[in-house]
Amino acid sequence: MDVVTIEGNEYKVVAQRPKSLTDKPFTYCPGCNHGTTHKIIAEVIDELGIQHRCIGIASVGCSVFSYEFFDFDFISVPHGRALAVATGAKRMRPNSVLMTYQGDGDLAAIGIAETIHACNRGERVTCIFVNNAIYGMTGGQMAPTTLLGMKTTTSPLGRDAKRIGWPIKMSEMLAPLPGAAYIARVSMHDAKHILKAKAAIKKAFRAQLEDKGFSMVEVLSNCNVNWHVTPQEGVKFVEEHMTKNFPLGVYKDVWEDEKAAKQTDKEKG
Amino acid sequence: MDVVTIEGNEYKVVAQRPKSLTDKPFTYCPGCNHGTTHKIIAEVIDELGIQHRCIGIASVGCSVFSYEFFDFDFISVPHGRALAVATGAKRMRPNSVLMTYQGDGDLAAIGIAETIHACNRGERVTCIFVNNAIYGMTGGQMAPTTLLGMKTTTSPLGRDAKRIGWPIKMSEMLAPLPGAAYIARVSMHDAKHILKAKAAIKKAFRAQLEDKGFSMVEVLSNCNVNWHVTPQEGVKFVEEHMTKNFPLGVYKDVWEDEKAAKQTDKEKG
Amino acid sequence: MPMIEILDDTCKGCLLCIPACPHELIHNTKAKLNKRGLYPVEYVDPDGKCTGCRLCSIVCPDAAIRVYKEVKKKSA
Amino acid sequence: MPMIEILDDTCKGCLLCIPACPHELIHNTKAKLNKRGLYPVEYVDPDGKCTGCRLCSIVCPDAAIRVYKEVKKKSA
Amino acid sequence: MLLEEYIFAGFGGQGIMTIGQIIAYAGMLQDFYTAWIPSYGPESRGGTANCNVVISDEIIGSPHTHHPNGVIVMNAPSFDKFEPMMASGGVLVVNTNLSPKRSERDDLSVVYIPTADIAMEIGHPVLASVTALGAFAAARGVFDDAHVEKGIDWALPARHKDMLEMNIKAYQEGKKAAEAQLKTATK
Amino acid sequence: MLLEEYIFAGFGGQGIMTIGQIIAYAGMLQDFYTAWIPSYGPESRGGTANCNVVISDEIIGSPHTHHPNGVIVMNAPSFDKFEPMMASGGVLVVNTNLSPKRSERDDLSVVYIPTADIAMEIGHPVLASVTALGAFAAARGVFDDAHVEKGIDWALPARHKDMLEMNIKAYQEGKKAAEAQLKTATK
Amino acid sequence: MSDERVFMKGNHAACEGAYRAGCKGYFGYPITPQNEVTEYMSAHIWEHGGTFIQSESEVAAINMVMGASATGTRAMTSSSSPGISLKQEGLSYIAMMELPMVVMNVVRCGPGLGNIAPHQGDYFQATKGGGHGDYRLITLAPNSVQEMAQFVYDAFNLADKWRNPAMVLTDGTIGQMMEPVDYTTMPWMDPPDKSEWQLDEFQEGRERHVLTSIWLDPADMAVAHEKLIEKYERLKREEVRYTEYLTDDAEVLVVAIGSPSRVTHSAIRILRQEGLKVGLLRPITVWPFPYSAIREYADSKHVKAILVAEMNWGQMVEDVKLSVLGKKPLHFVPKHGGLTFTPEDLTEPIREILKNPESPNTLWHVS
Amino acid sequence: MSDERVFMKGNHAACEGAYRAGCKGYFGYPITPQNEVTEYMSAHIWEHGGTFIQSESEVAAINMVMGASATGTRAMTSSSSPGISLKQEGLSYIAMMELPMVVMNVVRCGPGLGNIAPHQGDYFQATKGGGHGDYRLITLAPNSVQEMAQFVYDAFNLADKWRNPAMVLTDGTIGQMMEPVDYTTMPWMDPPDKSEWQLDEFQEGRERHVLTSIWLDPADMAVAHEKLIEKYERLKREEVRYTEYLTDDAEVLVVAIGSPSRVTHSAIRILRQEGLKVGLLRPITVWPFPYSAIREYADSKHVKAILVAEMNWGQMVEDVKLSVLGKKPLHFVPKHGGLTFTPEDLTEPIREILKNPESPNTLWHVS
Ligand SMILES: Cc1ncc(C[n+]2csc(CCOP(=O)(O)OP(=O)(O)O)c2C)c(N)n1
Ligand SMILES: Cc1ncc(C[n+]2csc(CCOP(=O)(O)OP(=O)(O)O)c2C)c(N)n1
Ligand code: SF4
Ligand code: SF4
Ligand code: SF4
Ligand code: SF4
Ligand code: SF4
Ligand code: SF4
Ligand SMILES: [Mg+2]
Ligand SMILES: [Mg+2]
Repeated sequence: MDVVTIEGNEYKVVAQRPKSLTDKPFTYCPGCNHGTTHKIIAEVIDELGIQHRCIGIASVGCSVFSYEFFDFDFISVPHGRALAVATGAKRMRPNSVLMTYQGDGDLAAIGIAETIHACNRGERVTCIFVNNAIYGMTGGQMAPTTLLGMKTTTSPLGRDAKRIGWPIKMSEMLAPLPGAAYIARVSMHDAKHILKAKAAIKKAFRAQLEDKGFSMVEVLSNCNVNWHVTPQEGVKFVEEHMTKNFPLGVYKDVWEDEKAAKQTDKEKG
Repeated sequence: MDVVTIEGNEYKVVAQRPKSLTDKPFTYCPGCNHGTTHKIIAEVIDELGIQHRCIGIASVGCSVFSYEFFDFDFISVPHGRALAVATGAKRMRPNSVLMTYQGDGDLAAIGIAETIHACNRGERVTCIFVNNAIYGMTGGQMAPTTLLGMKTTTSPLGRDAKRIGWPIKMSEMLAPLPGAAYIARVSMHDAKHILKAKAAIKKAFRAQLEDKGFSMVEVLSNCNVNWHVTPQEGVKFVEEHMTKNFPLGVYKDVWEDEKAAKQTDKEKG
Repeated sequence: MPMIEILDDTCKGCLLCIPACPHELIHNTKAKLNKRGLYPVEYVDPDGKCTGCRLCSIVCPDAAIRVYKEVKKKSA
Repeated sequence: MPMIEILDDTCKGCLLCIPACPHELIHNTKAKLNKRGLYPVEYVDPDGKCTGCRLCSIVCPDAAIRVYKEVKKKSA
Repeated sequence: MLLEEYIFAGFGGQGIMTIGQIIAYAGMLQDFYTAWIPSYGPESRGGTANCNVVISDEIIGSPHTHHPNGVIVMNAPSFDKFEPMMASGGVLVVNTNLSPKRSERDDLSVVYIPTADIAMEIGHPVLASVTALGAFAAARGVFDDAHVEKGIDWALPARHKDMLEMNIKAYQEGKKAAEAQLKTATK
Repeated sequence: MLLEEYIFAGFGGQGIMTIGQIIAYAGMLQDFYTAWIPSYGPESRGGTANCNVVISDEIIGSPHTHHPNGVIVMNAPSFDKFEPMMASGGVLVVNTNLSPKRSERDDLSVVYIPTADIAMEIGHPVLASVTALGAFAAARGVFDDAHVEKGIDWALPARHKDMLEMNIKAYQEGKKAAEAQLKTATK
Repeated sequence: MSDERVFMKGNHAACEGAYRAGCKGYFGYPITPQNEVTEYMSAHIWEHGGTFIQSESEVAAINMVMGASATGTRAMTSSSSPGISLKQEGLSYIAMMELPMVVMNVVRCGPGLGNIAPHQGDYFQATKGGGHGDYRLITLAPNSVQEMAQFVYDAFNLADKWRNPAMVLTDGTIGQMMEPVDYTTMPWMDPPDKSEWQLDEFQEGRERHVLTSIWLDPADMAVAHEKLIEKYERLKREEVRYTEYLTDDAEVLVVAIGSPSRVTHSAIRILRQEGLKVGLLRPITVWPFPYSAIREYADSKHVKAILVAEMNWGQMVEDVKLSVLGKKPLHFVPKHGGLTFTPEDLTEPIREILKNPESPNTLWHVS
Repeated sequence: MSDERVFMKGNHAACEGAYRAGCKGYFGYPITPQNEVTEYMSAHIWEHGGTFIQSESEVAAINMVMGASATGTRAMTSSSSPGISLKQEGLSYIAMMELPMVVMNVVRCGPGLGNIAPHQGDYFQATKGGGHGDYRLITLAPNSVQEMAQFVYDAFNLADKWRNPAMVLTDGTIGQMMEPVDYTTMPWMDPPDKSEWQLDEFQEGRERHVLTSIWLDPADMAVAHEKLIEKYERLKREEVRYTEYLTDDAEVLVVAIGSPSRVTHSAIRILRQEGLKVGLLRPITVWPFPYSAIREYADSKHVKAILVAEMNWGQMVEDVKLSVLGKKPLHFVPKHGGLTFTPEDLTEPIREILKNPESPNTLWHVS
């Protein structure tokens, strides 16, 4: 841990910008949880000591420039195809640690086929899925995860299930696939939940490092700007509405399953 | 019912080619359940009296020429996109009855995004999904539904989960989506099951006619030719192996759900 | 008496109807080639055992079996 | 005594850290514009109440808060 | 030949796009050819937003301008970016609330307006941009108030029509503030 | 100049493709240019399957042939389709087990072989096509047995190498049957 | 809306053109710089009795339009470059099935993700067939907000007239800018009757309708091909459209479309003031392309050289070369990266060409 | 495999060429007429230390190849026409990121589903950029089974040499046919070192590697564009390949690729026997295209006319026209629907052209 001297006193720095981030300030809007998510991912990577084994896949969305913020090898890929690209890279370099960073439009709309099939194949990659219930980058259009009644630039009267369907729950959809090793949904709305999110992300990388299969962490995030609220109102909305529609929790945990299986074996045996 | 005179006696015809089929003989391989499925669909359409309201969507697979066999309006569309096409047509002509007829490659591989999103939007269309665990038309490649261990031309040593994932269970995946009105898995392996399948298909069309939402019947079928067995061995394989991996049953029934909801209301009220 | 008819040129000789008939009335005789160059099955029911149960027809993928039932003569 | 530092030019003035601090040590003073043209928040802790709990830093989307803890002097 | 080429710039959400549209609309009412175009970045995130306006009595070629003769800057980064690009003789309006610098060019006519302060006085921070527009109209002197005010009406969404009067007030206050400065300057 | 152009046709799964490849392979061993191409329909379903073989002492243009001088038909629809296309002087082998018709052309040399019967006698229905090939080789007279037999060996997948002798037997029986007929014909 | 001029964005005007043409279905996926289309459609198409779906992807969108058009209704989609690439398979099917529909490409800068600035890198894709097989889109290239509305309107009519997909090919500048629009040339209309082939409910008596693009037998497919080709040849004879500006005496003929054609206009004004004889031929249809019109200028006495200005590495210039066939020197001025032309980008080289028609600085070469 | 000749299918030989070039990743989706590639790869690539995935779609496949190539390994995909249309967005990204990789298109008959017979309707898509933006694929056109292996092998080398995607463009006939192949010209090789840019594990000390296709600022993007363009211009100077057959004295020069070029060979043999002077120029690279080579013939004294034979409505003939530039009459003989040429299809018109070089029956026109 870094130690600095301030006004004659020695201090250790107990919180600062993690090493796996570059020095470039985030270009996200003030209060945007993309930043928070970047930060905890980088902390996890620092803690696991895998910075130089990581290959990041930047998807198209507000995080399109994530490759400028994370300090390891990166590729920026077509909208929705991050998990296909990750598959190709991981199969060629099984020792690399593959991370995709994707928004809800990217992962659940245009890229849902790639998402489901990568998970079903049990690709050893880690997917960070930032669900902010909207298309941030393009200016606030409806996402597959937009809540019912929510107004967006393409659902100006609020999302109406009969016309345009229901918010899609990706964690619930993927968890039953046998290729999934770890699937969790976390939230960014306060410090406690951010810490939980970090723990989940660490587990997701561990699933990859231990060759268990596909891992995904769905991160409920704000997009104040396109929700037309302040950052504080934004995280409040995440807490009050997003988590109600998208229940937090671990949807698949291969270690728990293995334990349970062993238990059953023992009981049987 | 038709009445004919044979050797002086009057007979009524109690089983014959349904009206909603053209006279063109099927070009499927001997014993192929695509034919069986066509037949019962046509019977259902006859019984519901909707032949001239139907628009069929022929997908790409062995059934690519289904439009030559069904006697109503039809369009042949790109591989995997049947449900997107059906969506466009149904939205423009809500009084038409839309049917897609799709194989497992078409619906669960290249077209899985269109499948999930059409279901999630609750499109009022009926999807007949012929799951024969293989790509029939192109000569027997692995399908997303190919069973573990099954040899195909692209999994010559048998499907190996670790390399290429697990057989995908579409009915289970779609049923939890709120847009789904009726989802059932049926089998073609004997007369009893064929009759059940027919009942399910009828319900699926009813879901559309009653504007309930998306309906799909997954039909477990043989492909003797690419399984390299006789038709009889084929249907046996469906009975013994396919139904074990893909359990038969009704996965979503909007009428049952409505009944249950009413019941709960009553109990509460 | 009920009976069935195999449409010879439609039948593809897949043989699925044979085990479907509870009375074993359908046979793979290979007696003739049809115009597709395939051997249609044959319905052989000298004792009139057919019940018109339609099971054979239901399993036929090619709708190659017609099932007939005698029309009940009204009080003749 | 623990303390924090707001990196003025990194801070975007989102104000998320303010409710995060249990001791209300961070304030939206709008005292100065940073070089992005935004108002960074200010850390005001005259009484040394900061516990170094890091909650402010955890919620900061821009990693604009450094948290320091004094190094325990070994038996000095 | 009339050829007006403007850039209005600031943060996204400051109303910069709208005042550009208003002035272009006023130009149309005055029977000029008129075109407006935004800098359409990944709009909502960081940086400056700006729009270009071209008004002419001949068919307009490019709606983009590289040497504007009229500029409004609502924040500091915009000042830094656009002030140097301006054509000689142009008019520059600076929002002093968020852009403290002074122009060192002597070939421009510059007015410094605390638009946020004026807007708050009238009653709503969102009026800052229209205040700036008032100042700009005064300094540029090409537009009839009646046309600009029609433009303000046109630009206000139905649900905000109750704000029309406040907007016109802000426009007028901006004008006044500029006129005062310009008078001083010419004195 | 040598220019052999063949079509071998029948149901899918009858081994038609393989015998085409065997004869093309034999051609290669005899140092000819040689090409084989299937009619690659939605293969497995209905109708007839066929392949084209071209063997020449000059570079081969198209591997497709429209006027073959050698044809094997293993079923009736193939007879109907390809017999009329044949070049004058060509050799036609007809599998009488599934193709009962007789050719009415007098410019062809035709042999009628009950290939399924012969195959069953030898021990396996799958041998019908090689039997037909034997008849064809006899009638066409371009190939050394040694080369064709090498071709048969090459075409047999490793897991079926135990069938090699039976295949060669079938080839020879087909040859014999054809030779007998040809002798009668020339008598 | 009244017949007065309204001040609108190009992307919005395109929607208004569609409404007036009787478009009842819009299916699309957001992408800059044409998000306004998706947004405007989602807000307003209902007022015109139509339906909007934000599809799960561009691939889904083009196939939804396929379904909608198959029922005989007017339907469209729009996107920008990467999204248009994803529609190529669908367009190929639609063309072979002879389904009328409209697709708009508000081109951004590629390849890849590129950026969202205006560009013209998709000219080849639009005009030579980006999808597989021999097919063509009737392709109109607006250069103003007025034309955005008008050409979408026209595209629907051409599409129905020819039973062929039509594309409106424009660039980010035209989509994003606002200008006055006058809708009097676009009366509200009912689309033509398509009951002869559309998929719909029907009464006993009519033949069933089948739309397909597969003919397994090459001989049958060849018939289908030849029918298509005959249509295309007729289109080439009957539907070529272009405008001319001061071309009668032009010594340098500029050929440009989209926003560069506007800048060309400015450049020509400047040069004419200097007494220099420069004119503009602007193709309206880039497919079918006005080969003969340009060739006539190449054959004319007054034209000394021809210049093409494109925001790309040289695409339309190949079509111009196919017109000019070496009869006059052909020059090319490109603009890369999403940068836009200024009049000076054109006046400079044109002055030089007038001095030396073979001026090597801008001379175009293919090989 | 020994260095003896083996008798193989074109699609299989392509795989063997890939293995010898050190290809370690194949990602693809089945489609006729190139299913054999998917099948052969799934069976054999493991023996060469590689990996096969049958992807969920063609879109996924091209993106898997993107990922694989990004790590510095040699990887490929293949498909046929509709599947290639779906890869256009991915190809555009790959080109802009300058990732070397190989894609093979065994063209079938389009548009739409069309049929599975051989065709050449995807020439424009391959050579002019079917995806969005200005990019080019190095495109090789084999006409034999031997070349299927060789050109895939060469494509990998060219792709790495130029850091550019390369396409092998062939037709169903060449993919499906079997011929003898000799692999001695394709020694087993290790791909070149790409540690300078590849994504991989690394030690403290090396800079991180980033692959991207986005430059938000047009000025930056313009730099990226110009770098690409410069590369393409060099490619055009350095990599044009073609073969000639009896062209030295030819009065009619035929230009053809793929299976039609084989039939042309036969036709020329027939005509030469009649004493008629006919030759064949067969482009090996269709991008970069041998414009100058053809132009030299157009300029030559002996050539009286040029004829292009394509299995389409006329695509490569436009490139030939750009070479010939009206210097000699240009003729075109098409074949539609998946029908294949016979030698008579060519001998007839050539005889006629020799009599009358302006023979109107086959004269090509663009406008
Ligand atoms: C093929 C394609 N289609 C559409 C787009 C435009 N586009 C860019 S980002 C985006 C959606 C972003 O939403 P999301 O994935 O939720 O990320 P967020 O910005 O909300 O973080 C879209 C539609 C594109 N770049 N490429
Ligand atoms: C875009 C595209 N990719 C691939 C194909 C080739 N193709 C045709 S049918 C098919 C798969 C058929 O399998 P399935 O959907 O399971 O239907 P089945 O034949 O088994 O009934 C494929 C891959 C195609 N026509 N289009
Ligand atoms: S638009 Fe929304 S998601 Fe994007 S950076 Fe801004 S707040 Fe974050
Ligand atoms: S290949 Fe299989 S699915 Fe296709 S028709 Fe034959 S048996 Fe049926
Ligand atoms: S109807 Fe029943 S009894 Fe009669 S033949 Fe058929 S299966 Fe047998
Ligand atoms: S089931 Fe039908 S097709 Fe099969 S053998 Fe019986 S009658 Fe013939
Ligand atoms: S570290 Fe804890 S106590 Fe100190 S300022 Fe931050 S939140 Fe407050
Ligand atoms: S959370 Fe960070 S960026 Fe936001 S106000 Fe606090 S220090 Fe500034
Ligand atoms: Mg989002
Ligand atoms: Mg299948």
